Amino acid sequence: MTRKPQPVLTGPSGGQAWSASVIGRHHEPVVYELSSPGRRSWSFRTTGMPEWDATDLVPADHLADEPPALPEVSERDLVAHVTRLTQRNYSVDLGAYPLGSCTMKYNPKLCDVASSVPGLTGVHPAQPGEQTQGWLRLLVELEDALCRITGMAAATLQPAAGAQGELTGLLLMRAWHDAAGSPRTKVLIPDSAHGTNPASVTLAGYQTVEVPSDRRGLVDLDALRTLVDDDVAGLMLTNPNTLGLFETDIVEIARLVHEAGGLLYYDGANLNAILGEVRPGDMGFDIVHMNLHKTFAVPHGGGGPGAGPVAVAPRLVEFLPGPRPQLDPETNRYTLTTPPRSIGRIHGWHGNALALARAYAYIRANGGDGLQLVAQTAVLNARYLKERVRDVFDLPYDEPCMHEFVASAANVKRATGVKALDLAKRLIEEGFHPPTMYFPLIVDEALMVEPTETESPQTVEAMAQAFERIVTEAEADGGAAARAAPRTTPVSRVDEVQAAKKLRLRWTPDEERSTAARVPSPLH
Amino acid sequence: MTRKPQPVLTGPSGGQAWSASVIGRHHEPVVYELSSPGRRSWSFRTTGMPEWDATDLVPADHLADEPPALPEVSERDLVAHVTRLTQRNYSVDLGAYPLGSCTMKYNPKLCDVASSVPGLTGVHPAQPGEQTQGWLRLLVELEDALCRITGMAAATLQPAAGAQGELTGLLLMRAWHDAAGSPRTKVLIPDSAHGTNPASVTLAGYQTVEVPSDRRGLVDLDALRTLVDDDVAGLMLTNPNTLGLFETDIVEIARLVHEAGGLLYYDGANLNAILGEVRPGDMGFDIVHMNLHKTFAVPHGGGGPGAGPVAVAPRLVEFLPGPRPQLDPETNRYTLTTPPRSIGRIHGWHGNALALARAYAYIRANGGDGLQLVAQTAVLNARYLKERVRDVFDLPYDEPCMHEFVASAANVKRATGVKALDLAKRLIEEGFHPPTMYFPLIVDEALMVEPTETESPQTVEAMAQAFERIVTEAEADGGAAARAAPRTTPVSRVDEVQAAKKLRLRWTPDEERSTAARVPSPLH
Amino acid sequence: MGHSVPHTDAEIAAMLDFLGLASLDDLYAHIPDAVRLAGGLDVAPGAAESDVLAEIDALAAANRPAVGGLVSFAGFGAYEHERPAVVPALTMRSEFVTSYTPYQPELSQGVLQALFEYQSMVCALFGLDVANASLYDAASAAVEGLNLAAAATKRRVAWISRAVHPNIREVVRTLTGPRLELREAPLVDGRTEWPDDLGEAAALLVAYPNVLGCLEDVADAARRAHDAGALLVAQADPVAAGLLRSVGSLGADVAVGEGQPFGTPLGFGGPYVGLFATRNAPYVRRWLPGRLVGETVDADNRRAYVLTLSTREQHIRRAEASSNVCTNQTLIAIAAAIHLAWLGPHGLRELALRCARGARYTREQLLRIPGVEPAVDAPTLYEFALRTPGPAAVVLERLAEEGYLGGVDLAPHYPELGDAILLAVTETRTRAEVDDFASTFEKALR
Amino acid sequence: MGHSVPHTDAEIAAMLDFLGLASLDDLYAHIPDAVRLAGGLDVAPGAAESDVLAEIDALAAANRPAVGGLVSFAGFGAYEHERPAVVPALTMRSEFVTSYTPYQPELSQGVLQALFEYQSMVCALFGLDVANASLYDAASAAVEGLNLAAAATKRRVAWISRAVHPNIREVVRTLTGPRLELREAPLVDGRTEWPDDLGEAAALLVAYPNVLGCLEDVADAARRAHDAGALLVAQADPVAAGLLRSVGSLGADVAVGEGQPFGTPLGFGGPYVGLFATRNAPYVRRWLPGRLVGETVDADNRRAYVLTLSTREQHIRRAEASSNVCTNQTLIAIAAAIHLAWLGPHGLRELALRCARGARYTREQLLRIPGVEPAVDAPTLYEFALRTPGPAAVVLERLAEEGYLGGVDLAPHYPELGDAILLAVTETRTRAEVDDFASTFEKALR
Ligand SMILES: Cc1ncc(COP(=O)(O)O)c(C=O)c1O
Ligand SMILES: Cc1ncc(COP(=O)(O)O)c(C=O)c1O
Repeated sequence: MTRKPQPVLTGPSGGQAWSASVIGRHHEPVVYELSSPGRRSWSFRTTGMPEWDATDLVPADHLADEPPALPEVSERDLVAHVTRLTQRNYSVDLGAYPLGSCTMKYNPKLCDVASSVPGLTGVHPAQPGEQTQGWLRLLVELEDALCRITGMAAATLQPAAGAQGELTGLLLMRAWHDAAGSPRTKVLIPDSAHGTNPASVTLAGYQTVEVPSDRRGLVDLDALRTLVDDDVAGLMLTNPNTLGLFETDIVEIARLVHEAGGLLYYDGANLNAILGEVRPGDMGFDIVHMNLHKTFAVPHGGGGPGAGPVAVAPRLVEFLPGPRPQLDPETNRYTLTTPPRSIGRIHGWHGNALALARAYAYIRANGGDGLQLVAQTAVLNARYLKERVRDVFDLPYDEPCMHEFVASAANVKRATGVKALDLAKRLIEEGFHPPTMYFPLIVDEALMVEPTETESPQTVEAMAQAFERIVTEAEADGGAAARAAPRTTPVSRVDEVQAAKKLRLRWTPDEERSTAARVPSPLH
Repeated sequence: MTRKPQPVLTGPSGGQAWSASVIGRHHEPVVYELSSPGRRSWSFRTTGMPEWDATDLVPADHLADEPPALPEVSERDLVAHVTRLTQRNYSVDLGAYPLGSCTMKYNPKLCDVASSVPGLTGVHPAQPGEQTQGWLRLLVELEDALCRITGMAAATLQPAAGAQGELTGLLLMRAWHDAAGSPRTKVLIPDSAHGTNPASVTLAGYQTVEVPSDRRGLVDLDALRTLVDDDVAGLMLTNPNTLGLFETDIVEIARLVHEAGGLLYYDGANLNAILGEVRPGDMGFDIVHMNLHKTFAVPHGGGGPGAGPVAVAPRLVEFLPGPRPQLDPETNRYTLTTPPRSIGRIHGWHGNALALARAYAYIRANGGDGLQLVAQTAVLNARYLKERVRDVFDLPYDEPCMHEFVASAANVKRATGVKALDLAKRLIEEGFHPPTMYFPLIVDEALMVEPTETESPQTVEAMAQAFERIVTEAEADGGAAARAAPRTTPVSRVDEVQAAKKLRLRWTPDEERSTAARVPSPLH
Repeated sequence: MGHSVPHTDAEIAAMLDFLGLASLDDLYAHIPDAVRLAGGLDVAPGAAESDVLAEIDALAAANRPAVGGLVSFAGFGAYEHERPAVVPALTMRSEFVTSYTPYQPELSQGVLQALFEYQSMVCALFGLDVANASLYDAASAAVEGLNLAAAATKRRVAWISRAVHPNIREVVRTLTGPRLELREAPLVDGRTEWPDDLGEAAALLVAYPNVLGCLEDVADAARRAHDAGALLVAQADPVAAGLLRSVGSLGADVAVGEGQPFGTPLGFGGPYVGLFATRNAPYVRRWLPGRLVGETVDADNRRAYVLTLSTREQHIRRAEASSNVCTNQTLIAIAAAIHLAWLGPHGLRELALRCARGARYTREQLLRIPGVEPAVDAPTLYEFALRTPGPAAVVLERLAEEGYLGGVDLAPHYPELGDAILLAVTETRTRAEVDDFASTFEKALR
Repeated sequence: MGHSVPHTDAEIAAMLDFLGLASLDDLYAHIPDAVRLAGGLDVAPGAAESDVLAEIDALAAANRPAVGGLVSFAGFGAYEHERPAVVPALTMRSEFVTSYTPYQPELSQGVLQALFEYQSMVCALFGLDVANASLYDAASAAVEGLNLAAAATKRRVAWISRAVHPNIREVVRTLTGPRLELREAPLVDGRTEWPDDLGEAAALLVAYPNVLGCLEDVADAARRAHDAGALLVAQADPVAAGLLRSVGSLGADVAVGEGQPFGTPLGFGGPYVGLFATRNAPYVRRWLPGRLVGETVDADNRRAYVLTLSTREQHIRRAEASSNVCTNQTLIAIAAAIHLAWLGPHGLRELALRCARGARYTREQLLRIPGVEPAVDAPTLYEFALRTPGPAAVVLERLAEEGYLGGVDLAPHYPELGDAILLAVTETRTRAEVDDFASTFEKALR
C-alpha cells in the first residue's frame, strides 16, 4: 500500500506524545518533551480581588520579561507521565529491599493516614503556642518515647535526617567541651563507620581519627587505648556496627573514652536491632541520633524526607537546640523554650514535623512490647539468612550477627570473576532489590544484607535460594548472565562513568531531537 | 561448592514468599498462596464492651464451627501483593486507551477529591432528609444539569450503570404504554446496537426486532417504515451510533416512531460526541440514559462502579422511579418524594451516590462552555485519526465520523492472514491499549477507535503511526510478529478457550503445589 | 472553562487545516440544522478546581454525617465499620481506578486476578462453589438470584420473605415485574412463616439475619424450597458470616448479599457491591449473571486469568441473554477482597463477635429504660428492633438534636410493629458512647 | 501489640530450631548482661490502628490550624497555597514513597528522572545552570550555600543581610559556627545596607524578596560581592520568581530557597525542601552539596539517569567531604516538580500576580485604619510589615479570637521596628475575607 507521509503534528515544536507503560520496556520522555506552548493544567480560585497588572504592582526594574522556562503540559499528560515514572521504580511496597544499613522495612499505612490529618497538616509553624497545643504535645510525647527507648534524658527533634543529627550531636559535644573550658580537636571513628560520620566530624570543625577494627570486626581495643587522649572530644560508634555485629566490649570502650574526658556518640541508624533489648544510655552513650526513617517506619520517599532526632544524657540537656516543645507542669500547657546554653537552632522550624507524626503513630501502634518483637524478629531473620548463605559466600566476620550481616563475594569473584556488583544486578532479575554493595569499606566485595522484620520467613528463605541460584549459575556460566544483568528492568546496566564525564544535570531543548533519534520505536 | 539443601520453611503449609514486581515479568501468587496459618493484619479499636463469648451471644444451632476460609496474611504481604497486581494492569493514567464505545478518557483528579470529602462519604442513606440537605441538593443540581445537557424534563439518578439505565428506561416505556391502556410487545433496535440493548429489552418483557443498517451505516429508513407498527413500544437508538456516525435522518425516524405511538429511547453512551451541539430532547427522544462513567469522567474502576441516570420528556416524569430528591419551593428545603405513578425503586438506595458526586464536580469544572469544547475536540481527534489511517485500513462506512470511527482490518487479513485480534495484541507492544475489536457485529474484523478529547494531538498522531507501523510490519513479515504478540506484557497471549472449557472460577488449595511446579523461577 | 482538553488553539487550527475544515463548528456540518443547539448549553460556565472543591465542601457541610458527625446506631442494610488504612491506599491505585473492564487480558492481569481472589473469598463466605465478579448492590443481586432461579427452574413464581429489606423487595418488584409473579411470605415474631403450599415456585428469598436482625431458620427454608422444586436464594449478611453457619451449608442454592461493610464508606448509599454466589450446578454455564473471571494459561503455559463464559452475556447472546449486567462494581469488589484478606478468618470472626457484643450490651441498656421493649422476639445478632412509647420519629429527632443517629424508624416499613426503631451496633461503638446514648434515649422519651 | 511482624509463633519456633536456639532471647546471648535491658521498654503497649488514629485526631483537634481553621495572613517563610489535586495523588504513589535513595539506577529510573526534571525546573526558576536534588529546607540550603562559597573562595568570612529570615540566620550560625565567621549587614528602610569594606568575604547572603517582603537590589549586591572576590548567595522566593527577574540574571552565583509553596502543606514547618542552584563553575565538580542526578545511557545506549559525581560525597571522600548530606527531601522535591509542571510558566506568573494583587489590596485596606502604618518603606510583592498602635501580640490575640491568624509578630525578631506585624497574602485569600479581616482588625485595635 502507499501512504502519504503526514506527520503534521510532530517536530521540534515539542509536545511529544507518549502512551507506553512499563508493561513493556518503553522509553519515557522528559516532561519538557511533552510540553506544547500554550497548553495548561493550572487554575486558581475566584477571589474577587482587583485585577491589577503586574506593572502596577512591581517596579519595572524588578519585573522579568518572561516567566521561568517551565514545561507546559495538560493535567492528563502530567498524570500519565508521572504514573509511568513511578512504574519505573522499585519500592518496599513492591517487594523485599534488603539494603543493609538502610532498614528498608514496610511502613504501615496507618502512618500515612496519621500524617495527613488536616488538623496537623494545616498548622503554620509560626503560630503561637496556644494555637498548636496538639502538635506540641505530640512532639513532647514522641521525645519522651524516644528517650525511654534509648535510655537518655532529653532529645531534640529538629534534625531533618541522620546526618544532620550527627552534626547536631557533634556540636553538642563541642559545646560541652567548650563549656568545660577544654576544647578538643579530634573525634574517633571506627574504620567500618558510615561515611556521614567523618563528614559530620569535619563540618563540626573536628578532625577524624580512624579506629581500626580487629579480626572479629569489632573496635580494636588495643588500638583504641593508644588513640584515646585528652585531645579526643569523643568516639562515634554504631552499635551494632555496620558489620551487623554488636560491640561486646562496649562497657570497656565507654570507660576508656569517658576516663579520657571524651563523650560517647551513638549513631542510631541500627537501633532497629536492639529495641527493648539494649539501650544506648545503659551502654554509656552520651549522645544518640536516631534515623526515624529507618527504625521508626518513616518511609524513605526515594531519598527523604526523614528525621534524625538527637537524644542526650542529663549533662548535655542544657545545650540542646531550641526552641524545644515542653510541658509546663504548672499550667499544664505546652510551650516552646530554648535551653540556657543552647547550641542554637538546627532547623528552620521544628524539624520534619509530619515525619515525626508518622514515627509517633508507629511507636503507639507497636508499643513497647511490639518494638521489642520488631528487634528480635529483625535479628532472627538476619541470623537465619546468614546461616542459609553460609555456603554461598565468604563470611569474613563470622560473629553472631544482629539485624544485618556482611557477606563477601570475594569467593565468587575468585572462582568466576563475577563481582558483587554483577551479582547484585543479577539478583534484580530474581525479583529482589540488591543488598548494599561495597560497604563497609573494610570488606572486600561486600554485600550487606538486612532483611528486616517485616519480611516473612518464606520471603527470607526465598532470598536465600535466590542467592544460591545466582551463584550456582555464575559458577556454571562463568558469570555471563550476571554480567549481562539486569535484562528485565526499564533500562539495562547504566553507564555511571559517562554520567560523571559528560555531565548532563538538566534538560535542554537541544536534547529533544537527539533523543527522538535515539529512540526510533518504543519497543525494544 | 557443596550446599546443604535446607528449605526449612517452604512446602505445603502455605505462606509462599514473593517479592517481584512487574519490573521484570514475574508470576504473582494468589493471595491464598501467601497465607500462613495464624498470620494476621487485623486489629480493632478498644471499646470497653463486655467480652462475652460467641456461645453467649449466638444460639448453638446458628453458630459455625469455623469461620470462612479466608487467607491469613500480614499487612506487608497484602500491600505488596496488591501493589504488584496493580502493576500488572494497564490504565488511562498510564496512557491512551482508545476503546471505542467506552470513552476511556482521563478523569480529573479533582473528582477523586470531591468524592472523598467526609461530609459526603459519611452520610448514611437512611438518614432523614433534614440531615442530608447537602446530598439532596447535589443530586437535584446534577439532575438539573443533566436535563439541560440532554434537553429533557427530569431524570432519575438511581440506575447504577448504563444497562440498568436501559432497563429503567424500558420500564418507563412500558409503564407509559400501560397507563395509556395500550400495552405493546416489541422494541426496535438497529443491528449495530450495543448488546445490552437487546438484553435489556428482554428483561423488560419485550421482544427485540432488529432494524438493519443501510450502506451508509445508518438506520435503513425503508426497513424502519416496514417495521414500525402499533405493537412497537419504541425504538432504541444510539446517536451517534456505534459506528460513530450521526443518524442524520433522526427527525424522520422520530416522526415515524412517534406517529405509530411509540417512544424514542436514546442510549447515551455516546453523548460525549454531542455535548452542547445536539440534544437528544431536541431530536425527539423521550427517554435518555447516560453513562456518567463515559461522558462525565467517572473512572471505570476496572469494570465499575459507574452510574446510568435516565432523563425523560415531560410526559414520562410521573412514572420516574422514586424516591426522587427534589427542592420544595415553599420551604426551600430538599426532600425525597415518589412520583404518583412511579415504576418503583431501581436501586437499594439513591444510586451510586459518590459516583454522582464525581460527575457533579466534572460538570461544574468544565461548565457548559467546557463541555462543548470536550465534544468538539473528541470529534476532532477521531476525525483526524480516521483520516490518518485511511490508507492503512478499510473504512467500510466512510461517512464523517463523530467521536469514534470503525475501521475494518479485513484488508490486512486478506493480504497477510493477520486478524484484527492479532493487530490489537501487537498494538499493545507499541504502548497503546487496543481499540474495541469485533464490534459492532456488522463490520468484518472491526476496530472501533475512540481517541477521546483528553489525548493530545501528538498522542493521536502517534497512534496513527503505530497503526501504520504494525500493518507495514505485518505486510513484511506475513504477520509473524503480530501473531506472537504481546511479548512485553506480564503474560503472553491468554488462552480463552481453555478458561471456558476447564472452568476454574476460584482458588483451591490443591492448586498451590501444581502452580509452584509450573513456575520454577520467577524469571522467564 | 476547565482544562480537560489539552489542545492549544494553534493545534486545533492545524488539525482543522489538515481536515480541510474552517472551524470546530464544521465538524457538525452534516447534522441537520433542525436538531442543532444554538448558543451552547445553558449550564453554568466552568469553574476552577478550587472553586469546585469549595462548593463541594459547602454541600458536605450541609449534611450531618453518620460518621464523623453524629454517633450512629443506624444499620438497615448499610453499616458503619472501621476501614483499615490499607483498603483506601490500595484501592485508589490508579491502575485499578482508571482501567476498563478487562477485555484485553494481557493488559489486565491485575484486575482479573484481584477479581479471581474476590470470587474465591465470596465462595468462602457463603459456603458455595461459584461466585461472580460483582453486581451493583444487594438489591440487584437479589433480582439476579430470582432471575437465575426462574431460568433454571423454568418457573415464574417467587416467594419473598417480608423480612427481606423493604427497598430490596421494592427493587425486585420493579425489575422483575414484567416477568415474575412475586408473593410475600409474612412474619411471625420477626421470622418468616412460609406457606405450606408454595405452588410452582421458582425460588424462595430469605434474609439471614433478616432486616429486623433476626436469625431465620435457613435450613428449614431450604428444605421447603427443595421439596417444592424451587431454589433457595438467601440474602446473607457477610459480616454475620464470621460467626454464623454459612448459607451454603444450610442448603441455600444461591447466596446474595451486600459487600459494603468491607471497605466501602456509607456514601449515602452507593456505590456498594452486590455479592453473588451459587452452587456448581448445570445452570451456571448458561444462566449465571454478571462477569466471571476464570483461570487459564498463557501461550507460555503460565497461569493467567481471563473473563470467561462470556457466551452467557449480552454482547454475544444479545436478545437471548438472561442478564444485561455489563459495567458492574469491580473497584468496590476489589476493596472488599482486600478488606477480607486483611481480616482473614479470625479477624472476620472477631469482627462479627464485636458487633454482637456491642449489640447485646446496647440492647440491655436500652431495655432498662421504662417503656422500651423488644419489638420482636426472635434471636438477633447485631441488629435489633425496639418498641418505643410514642412515635419513633419523634424520639429519633430528639436524639439527633443531642448528636445521635439513633437508628431507623420502622413505622413506614413495618407499621404492624407499632412504634419501633431498628438499631445496629458495630465494632465502632464504644461502651461509653452506648452508656451516654442510653441515658440520652431515656431523656428523649420524657 | 501491633502487627509489624508477620511471623507466627510456629514459624519463629522453626527458625530458632534451625539456628539451634531455644528462644528469641538467645539471639542476644552474646551481649554483656551489664548492658541488657531487663523487663522490656517502659513504653505504653501497642494499640490498634483505630485507637492510634483516634489519638491522632484528638491531638489534631487541640490545634487551631491556619488552613481549615483560622483565616490566615501568616507567611514569614511558610505559605498557604492551593495544592492541586494531582500533586498529592501522584506524590503518594508508593513507588516513590517507599523507595530508598536511588543507589541501583536500573530499579530507580522513576525517582531519578523525576529528580532530573526537578533539577531542570529549579535551574529555570533561578536562572542558573546546575541544581542539586534537594536539601532539607531553606535554612540548610543557605548553610550549604555559604559552605560552598567558603570552599570555592577558600575564605571564611560571610556577610548575611539582617533581612534574611531570623531562623535561617540562626541555623547558619549554629551549623557554620565552628568554621565560618559571620557578620550581619544592617537594614535601612527594609533593605540591606552592605558595608563598603567587605573584607576577605567568601560570600554575601541576601534574600529576594527579603523576610520583610521588600525587594532588595540584588544586582548591586552581586556587584559588591564580585568586586570583593566573594560569591553572592541569594535566597530567592520561588513563587516571586513568577514575576521577578531571576536571581541568576541579576548576578547571584548561588540561589537557595524554600520549595514548600509548591505542593507541600504547612505541616508545622516540615518536611519542606531546600532548593539549591548555582552556576556551571569549576567548583561544582568538587564542592556542590547534596545529591545530583545526571543523564547517561544504559548498556543498550538508551537514555538513562543515575546519581552522579558521588566522588564529592561522604561515602567516598569521608573525612574530606564538604557536606554530609545523605538523606535529603526527595519526595518533597518531586511534589514541587509536579506542582511546577502543573503551573507551567504562565501559571507561575499568574500565581505570583494573584499573590501580589491580594497583598496590595489587603495592605490598602489595612492602611486605611487609623494608627496603622507601613513599618518599612521599600517596595514589596506579597508580604509586608505594618506598624500597629500598641503591642502586635495583643492585636494578634484578639484577631485569633475572631478566627484570624493575622500575621506574625515581628517584635521578637526586629525590635527596632517597634510594634509590627508581618502579613503575607497568597492566592488563597478572597476579597470578602480581606474586607472582613480589615474591619475585625480595626475593632481589635480599640
Ligand atoms: C549508619 C548510618 N549512619 C548515618 C546515616 C545517615 O543518615 P541520613 O541518610 O538520614 O542522613 C545512615 C544512613 O544512610 C546510616 O546508615
Ligand atoms: C453503547 C452502549 N450502550 C450501553 C452500554 C452499557 O453501559 P454499562 O456498561 O454501564 O451497563 C455501553 C457500555 O459498555 C455502551 O457502550
